[in-house]
Amino acid sequence: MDIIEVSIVGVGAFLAICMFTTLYGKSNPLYALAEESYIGFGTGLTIVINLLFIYKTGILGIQAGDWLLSFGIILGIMVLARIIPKYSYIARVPIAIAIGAQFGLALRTTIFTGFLDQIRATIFPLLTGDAMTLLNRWTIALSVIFMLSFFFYTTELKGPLRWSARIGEYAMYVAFGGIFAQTFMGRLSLFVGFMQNYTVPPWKIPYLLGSLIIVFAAVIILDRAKLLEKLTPEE
Amino acid sequence: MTEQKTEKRSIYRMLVEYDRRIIYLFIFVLIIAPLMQPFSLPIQVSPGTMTYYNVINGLKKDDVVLVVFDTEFSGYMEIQSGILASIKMMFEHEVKVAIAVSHPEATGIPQLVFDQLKGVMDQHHYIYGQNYINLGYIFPNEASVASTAQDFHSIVRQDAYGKSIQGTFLDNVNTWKDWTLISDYTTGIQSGSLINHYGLRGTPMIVNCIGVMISTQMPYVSSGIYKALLESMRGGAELEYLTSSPGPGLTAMNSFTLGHYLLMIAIILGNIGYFGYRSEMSRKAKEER
Amino acid sequence: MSSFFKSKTAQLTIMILSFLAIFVPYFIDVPVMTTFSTKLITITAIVSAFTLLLALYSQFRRGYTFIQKKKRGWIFKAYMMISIVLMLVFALFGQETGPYNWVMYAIITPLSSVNYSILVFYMASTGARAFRARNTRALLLLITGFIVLFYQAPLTGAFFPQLTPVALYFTNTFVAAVAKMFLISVTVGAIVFGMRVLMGKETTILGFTKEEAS
Amino acid sequence: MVNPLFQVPGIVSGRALGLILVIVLAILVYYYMSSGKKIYIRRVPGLDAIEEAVGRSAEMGKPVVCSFGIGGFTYWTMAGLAILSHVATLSARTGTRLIVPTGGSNDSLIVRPVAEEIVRNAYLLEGKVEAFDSNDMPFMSGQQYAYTGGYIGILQRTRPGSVIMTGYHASEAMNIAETSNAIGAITISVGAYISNTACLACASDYILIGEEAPAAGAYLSKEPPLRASIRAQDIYKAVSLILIIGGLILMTAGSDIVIRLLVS
Repeated sequence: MDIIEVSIVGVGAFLAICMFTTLYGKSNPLYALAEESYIGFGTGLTIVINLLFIYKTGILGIQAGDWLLSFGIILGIMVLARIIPKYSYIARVPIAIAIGAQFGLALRTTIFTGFLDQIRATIFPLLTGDAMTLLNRWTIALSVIFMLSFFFYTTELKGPLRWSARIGEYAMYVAFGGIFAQTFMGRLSLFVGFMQNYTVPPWKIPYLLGSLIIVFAAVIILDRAKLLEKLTPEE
Repeated sequence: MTEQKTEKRSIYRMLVEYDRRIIYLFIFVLIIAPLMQPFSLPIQVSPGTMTYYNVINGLKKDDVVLVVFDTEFSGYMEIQSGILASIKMMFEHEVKVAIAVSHPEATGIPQLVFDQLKGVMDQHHYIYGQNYINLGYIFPNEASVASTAQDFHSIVRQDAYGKSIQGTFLDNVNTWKDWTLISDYTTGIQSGSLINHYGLRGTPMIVNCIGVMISTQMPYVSSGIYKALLESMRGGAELEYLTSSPGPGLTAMNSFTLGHYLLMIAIILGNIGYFGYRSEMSRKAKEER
Repeated sequence: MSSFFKSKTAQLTIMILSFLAIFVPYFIDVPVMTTFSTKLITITAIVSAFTLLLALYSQFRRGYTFIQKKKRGWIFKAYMMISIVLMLVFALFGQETGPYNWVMYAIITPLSSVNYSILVFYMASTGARAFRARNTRALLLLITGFIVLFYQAPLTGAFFPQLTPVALYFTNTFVAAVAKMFLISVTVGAIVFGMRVLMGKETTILGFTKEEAS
Repeated sequence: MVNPLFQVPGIVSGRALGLILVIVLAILVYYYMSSGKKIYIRRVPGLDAIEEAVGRSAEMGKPVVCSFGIGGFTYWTMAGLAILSHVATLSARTGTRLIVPTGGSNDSLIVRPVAEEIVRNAYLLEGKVEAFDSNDMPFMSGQQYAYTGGYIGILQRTRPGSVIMTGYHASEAMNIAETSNAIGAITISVGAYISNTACLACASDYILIGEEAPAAGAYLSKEPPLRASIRAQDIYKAVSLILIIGGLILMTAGSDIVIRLLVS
């Protein structure tokens, strides 16, 4: 390990634990330090990425003979007119183009992925297969049907529809329980993975534990001394 | 007698209205401790992992695979076991691998993977440009994914290190048809776009997603767009187990077990507290009446 | 000229044309249109990249206001603004190595990981609070949640494999069904919403005032 | 691979039915909007709660935090902007401070100026343009979790009375919802995908599920033609129901005709 690696681990662990102080439930200056570091350097990163994108895709593309891309640059510059209130209307054209294009991109596939494919995936033979397959298929088919009936907004839920909607709603909560558990597993993996980053190899452990103790001790002491509020930035 | 009653009541109430920081503290301790002092507990391989294993096992020499690190660095922490085990398998099958990333934080991941798999790569004579390539951050948005599916070289001209990709094995790749498989490691940044522009057109895809996405991604498995899905770190650990290459996944499994059991205990206590407190309140209301 | 830019009809027309340029070639096979749609997508991505400068302008203006008014903790805002500039300077020395790379690994990746992994704490406290059998819905939530949690702990599978089919039953059926239903519902909602936008009925989202819209 | 039931010349293979469905839906929407019919719509508690949430913040003298997500111009974001416009109007009317955190992804950069215009216009229409402060729409970088960190920081420092998350919020929605719950704010959120929905349903006071978000603009506008367009959604859900039930019966009887129709 060299000094750079140590500094990466040390600073990283310290700032990470500062960010964890949000769990303490009160705003504090150490959290603000981590927050502004991230926003600041994160914005820097966003700038670099976008400028590189403009350069690599736009400028290099135009140089390679793709002259249509120069419209991207022109429209991009037009967007900047928003900064001057008097001319801000100029920015509306590129924005309208972008809205139309992005919206078109989002909507053109959704009828397949979100509608036809989902219906297709719910159609299967209900009488062939082993017991487990049949149980699964019947459950899926009935759940989808009942759940869909819960989602009728312009029809009053009366009579049989009321019952099927009720069953659909219950089936939805059964599903939510399972999804919650799956999601919990995911979050747990993230946290474990993150901690592994600071426990393997073992030389990193002191930096993690040291930051943990120092940062939380500082927050608790500042809180007891009623200094937390005074040192936290205003919004 | 009265004293005992008061004490009992306060316990129920405490279980309902506790400071949430207590749970936070327990999680910290129960997860970090086993990582510092690893011990091994047994595990079981799930059917989904088996299918995933079989898909990669079915790859042949010189098949062309697009590996997408569709994740932030934090997501990588969760699925790195799956990434390492899968790519190791691909290298063992001598498949040509192009790595693309869809988040700036992921740009460093390919190098981390190459470093860790150096042994296998040397063993199977992997040469940069001929057998594998790191394309870098080529998928910043859906537009870029769409363009690569239609005309790959119109948008990707350089690799991650700024070198031209001409003369590499990617010369034979022009559209979505030219990939044998897309292997997506995802927190969901561009997975939807990859489905729209590759999967739906017919490029075979497999995915290793983070836990939170499993339920969102399952419909694509049942509709056949994904050939297989590897679930979160747990799936990664199972793949490590199947390929007999223990790594970060298997060591994390103890914290995993403890974390789950902790939440279950918290739920049980919460319910005991809830019902105890409720019956206490109704008893109290009766007495007052 | 300015009245053209300001008119709602002009903007709506531009938006619809741009929408159709992307939407139609996906269905109708005309190679020229497909090529153009790909280009248009790239062009909008470039435009989008430019809007960063607007955000940046607003960020600096906000920071400057804080400092000018000497609001409590203004020093944090000053630090934030300096770090933006620093990151840009670092990028000049190259991205694969040097200070830029250091910032990526010492600041950005750990902080990103924290905000992501901290969710386990929030999930646990939410779970402990919401999984109480208050009514039928909560009871159902509790039962499946509990079974799946128990199954997911790797140790359980080794000692109590009988639970696996039960947990998989829930995740392969109810969870799969709700995901399908959800997608169907969202899709029809989205397309109908899209139609309202294209017919010029959802004007607020284009940033028009009511007067301009009428 | 299943053979499609029919093909239309000139239309990309496998996309004809999709195109037909979109066109028919467009016609239905147009029909319902111009028919002048008054249509029954079930209450959506999540949308009705917005007024109460802003009102409560106003009474308590606390700000309202409302975000439009981190996505580009997708239907989520655009529906979120419609809700934002409503919230901004209510805030302007009640004199409540409105904070709109922005940023969170590269795609959302272009949404920001539009959102700013929407909020400003809402204040303008209420005759309170001087109360609009663009500094209350802080940009917190194009990084998702920097945005999250900043959002949480704002919540803990300003302790708002209500937090309304609209548009496409990914995992950060849980960070925000749980912090919001901890500080005692009314939390209204949108479940943009299913795992998000399940968790937010546990953590928030109100949640908009499925199509409730895209329908928000029409629902909140209280204009009968717009609301009538929601009828078209129900018709399509009925169509999907018929296709599923019919498909299941026919498939069980050994015919894959519905599947072939769906891939046409």
